Amino acid sequence: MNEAFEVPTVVSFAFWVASAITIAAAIMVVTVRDVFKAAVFLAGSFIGVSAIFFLLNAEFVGVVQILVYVGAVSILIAFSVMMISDVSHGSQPSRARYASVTVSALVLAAIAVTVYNTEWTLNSGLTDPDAIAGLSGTFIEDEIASGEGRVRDASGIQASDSQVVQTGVLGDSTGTVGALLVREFVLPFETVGLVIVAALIGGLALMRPREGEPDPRGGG
Amino acid sequence: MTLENVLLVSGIIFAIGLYGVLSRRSTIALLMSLELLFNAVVIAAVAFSRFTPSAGLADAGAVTANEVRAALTGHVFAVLVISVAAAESALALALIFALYRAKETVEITDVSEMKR
Amino acid sequence: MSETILDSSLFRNVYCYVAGGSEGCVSHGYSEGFLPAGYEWLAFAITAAVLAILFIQGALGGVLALIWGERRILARFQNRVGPNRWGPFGSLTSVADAIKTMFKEDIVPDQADRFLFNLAPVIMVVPVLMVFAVIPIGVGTLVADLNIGLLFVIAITSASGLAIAMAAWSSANRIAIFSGLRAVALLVSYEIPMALSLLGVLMITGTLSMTGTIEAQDVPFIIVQPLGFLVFFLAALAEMSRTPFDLTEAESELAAGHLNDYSSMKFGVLFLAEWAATVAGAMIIATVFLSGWRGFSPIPSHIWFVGKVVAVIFLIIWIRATWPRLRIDQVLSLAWKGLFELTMINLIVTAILTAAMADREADGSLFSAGELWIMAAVNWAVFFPSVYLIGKLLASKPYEDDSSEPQELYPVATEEKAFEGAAD
Amino acid sequence: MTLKTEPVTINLGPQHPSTHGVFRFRVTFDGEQIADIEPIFGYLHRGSEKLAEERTYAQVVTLTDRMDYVSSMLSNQAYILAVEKLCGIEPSPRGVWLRMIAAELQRIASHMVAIGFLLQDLGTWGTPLTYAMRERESVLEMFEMLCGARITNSYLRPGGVFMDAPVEFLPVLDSFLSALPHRIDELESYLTGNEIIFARTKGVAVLKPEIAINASLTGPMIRASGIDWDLRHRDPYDYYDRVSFKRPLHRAGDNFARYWVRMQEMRECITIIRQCVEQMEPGPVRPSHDDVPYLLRPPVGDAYVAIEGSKGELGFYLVSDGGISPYRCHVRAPSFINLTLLREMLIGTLMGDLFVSFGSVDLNMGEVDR
Repeated sequence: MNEAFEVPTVVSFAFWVASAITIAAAIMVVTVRDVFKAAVFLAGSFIGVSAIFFLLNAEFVGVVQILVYVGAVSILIAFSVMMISDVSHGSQPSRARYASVTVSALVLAAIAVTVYNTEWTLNSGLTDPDAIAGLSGTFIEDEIASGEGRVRDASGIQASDSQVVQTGVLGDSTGTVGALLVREFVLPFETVGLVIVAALIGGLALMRPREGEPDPRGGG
Repeated sequence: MTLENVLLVSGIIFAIGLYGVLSRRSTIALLMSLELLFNAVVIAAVAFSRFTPSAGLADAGAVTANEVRAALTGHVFAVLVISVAAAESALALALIFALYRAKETVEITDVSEMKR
Repeated sequence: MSETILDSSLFRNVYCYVAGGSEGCVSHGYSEGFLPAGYEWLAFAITAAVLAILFIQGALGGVLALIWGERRILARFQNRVGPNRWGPFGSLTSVADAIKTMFKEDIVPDQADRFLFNLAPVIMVVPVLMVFAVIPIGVGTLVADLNIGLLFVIAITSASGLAIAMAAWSSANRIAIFSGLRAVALLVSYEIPMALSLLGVLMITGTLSMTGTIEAQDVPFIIVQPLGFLVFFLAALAEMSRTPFDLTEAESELAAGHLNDYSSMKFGVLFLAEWAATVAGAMIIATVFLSGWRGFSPIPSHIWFVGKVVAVIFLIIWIRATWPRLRIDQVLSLAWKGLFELTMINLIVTAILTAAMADREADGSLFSAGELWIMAAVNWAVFFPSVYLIGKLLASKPYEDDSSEPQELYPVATEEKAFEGAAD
Repeated sequence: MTLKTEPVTINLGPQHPSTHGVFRFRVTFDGEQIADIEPIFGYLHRGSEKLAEERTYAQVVTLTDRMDYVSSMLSNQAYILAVEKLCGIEPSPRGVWLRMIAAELQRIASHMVAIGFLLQDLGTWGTPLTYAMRERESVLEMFEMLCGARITNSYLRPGGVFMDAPVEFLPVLDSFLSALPHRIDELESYLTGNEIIFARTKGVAVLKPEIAINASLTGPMIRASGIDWDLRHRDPYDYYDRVSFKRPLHRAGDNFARYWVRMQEMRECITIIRQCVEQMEPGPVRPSHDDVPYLLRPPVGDAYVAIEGSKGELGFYLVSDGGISPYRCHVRAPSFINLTLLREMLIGTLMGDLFVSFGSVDLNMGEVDR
């Protein structure tokens, strides 16, 4: 074990609180009959998940989670519930409830067994001080532009003018995630853009006025 | 907070989502359960980023910047999954509206046309 | 994590006053504190509590001042006197109103969903107050200098749509539900131009931190990014649901929209959240586009910041006093057909300029003041034609045929008496 | 929005900030779009027509004040003209000029209220309203000089007016009339060029001329649809055949046209009043009590007189059985008749247009319900 990756007690405690909130809200989402209430609990669950992201040093993902899920998805679901009054009367669980519980429990058991029986390679097993500094300390990089430069622990070195002391990628993930998205993962990134455009066009095509229906006034 | 614990939480949320997908009849509730599944997967991805080193780091030898950055691959995947999930939910809601327009219902059991 | 929070000097001041001794404080010249070693977490909690109370009180005071100021300024626009009875120039009127609101009866409608009905004001007010934590109101005076400050602000404010939807739905009132539907459509639409307009600023500063954004503004970004400012300002008006985008509580249509069924302090909290959102929005505009607390030296930075915020708020009130409200379809088409295109133009131009001049300056900033002025010149050259074109595109169509044009008939009434005694 | 969603029926009013009193819509919305609309009124019904049967002809004047309380002079005028026709009274010239001045001033005040509240409905938070109300206030102050009352004037009498204008009245009137064009310009520069007002009002709630005629719309409503119908011109009463004025017409028939027509008509009111002041000569303001007694007993018969009220053709139909009070008094209230097209105007428009169109009709619940 090395100290750099040790989780402080406060963070650990906060994680359990966030997890409890998330799980409780998630259970409410799948059990509560009022679909609008379910959407609100879904938002609560999303916020809990984003708190977990923050505790896992993934600030960017956490903020994106709030922005996309709380700010858009759960609001759109609430919007749909308001528009379709059919669902506002409540949604009955189907007769396959017990079978569903069984399947879910089995899946959970499988996950738990797999998780606890696997020998994970952990960050806390790292010994190279440069690698540890690159992840959670401060480091200096030789050739910034290429990305192939050697990473050195900055804690003991006096940085020269040309060198930039960077925070470890787990300490300040936002810039690195951005760089990864447009360098190594540019192809998936563009693909996702295409997917979103396709979804946009698909949504418009589904919602466009049909033949014979009155043309709505204005845009929107 | 260890990797196992985070993965367990992720698994629990996945199981809850799975239960929702299997048991709910309303398509909107179904969509919400699907989002829970997505979230479970994203938590796992980010947890792996936080707790496990990327391939190059565990080996001996010089550490390059790319190897260090590769530790955040999980974050990148999380962002991609969230983006796709947003597109998916928008499209799903459009489908639900189309369904409601055509059938006047959003209950999934009422729209099984193939059975008849 | 605690290191980044400690970096903001306000937090450090309070924390070190309480805790003393610890490593980060000694290096900054603090000696003993009240608490023995090992109780840093308690110091942390105390500091957080103190700052939270301080900032919430600050926000509350700002809101009360804003309400009074808005009423006075609106009155001035409308040839009226405005509140002038309670306190000097009526400045205590808002306090009196707040006290009156507190003592009113708390009514929950019979058909309301109590859980959501009670939860909605909380969901509404918490994100807005959280925004205040990341805004530097003077040199080093902020609670938390998050490295994702700007994104945090955009993300956290997006929750208000959910709160309005909750308030609307739980009231079991159809007029309120209209308000909720409008709020959702409006907020989701305007989040996109809002976030995209900040992207131009982001390209120039290279940081999401509020402090970094201010430090990069050798030239205020309202000059460097005119399109970005225009779009962000309009989108912020929409997010705060201020005129001309105040559709959620369009008084002449929906009475008070989602606020219809709220009374007493729940109404007060919802109301507070909306006005606090206005203050927060003005603060963000002042920070991102008006170079925040920067100014000339004899005047302290806090005064500069407050002055800029007041200027933005005055502009907002001016708009409220003079502009009519847009219709929902016009609001949405403005977002998608107008502001979205403008941000795209802004992004393309800024990206080209950034790429052309991207080299780190000696002082560590991405662009020198001279380069910012070049950017400003190009951006203003783009600003006028693009705003003109988009404006032409969105402008209301003139009447199609000439016959629709108005006319005035001249003949004297007696000369052309076509009908004889129609009344007999 | 073309989502085929469940229509929502909402009661807007009678307690609603922009129903101009106590009016009630039962609106069925499909999304934001109005699918069906049913106007429901009667919340301000006070039985004025029935009450008139219990009062003498002179007392009924006070009832007419309270019908259209934002243009009571015009209600007075219509009623008085009907009484004069019923009894065959020849009015005094100075009284007629004075009541024409009063009527045109009232028209300015009424149009100011209409425009102010139309823009209030557009969401301007009262600024144009306060500007418009300032002009109305000047008019009301002049009414106070004329008769001592501001709103419920009861200024007119059979054969003329209650009393002559005080000596201070004409200078005040003159300064008001010279200031008013600038005030109207000010209001217009603030409003007529405003893009948001264009966008909100142009092409909304269009009334075709044929429909407008079929529904017997009158006043600014029909002139905004391009029909040159002004009773002051078509069927001159009082001395309107001795004054010349323009009749602003707009052919679009939408909310903007109705706003524009009212705006221009106020300018014409100024020229009419100036001509009245020029042609007015000294003399009695009403016939002596020997000719027209307090207690009128008109001969058996009936009379209908319609004037161009601020909202349209305002007609009074009086039936006399030879007694001291009317046997029957019926009012053709323009607000009421103009409301009949609300359904045709509003179906298919959005919720935001509902109250703007409603405001552009310029109705007064006191007159609709009577």
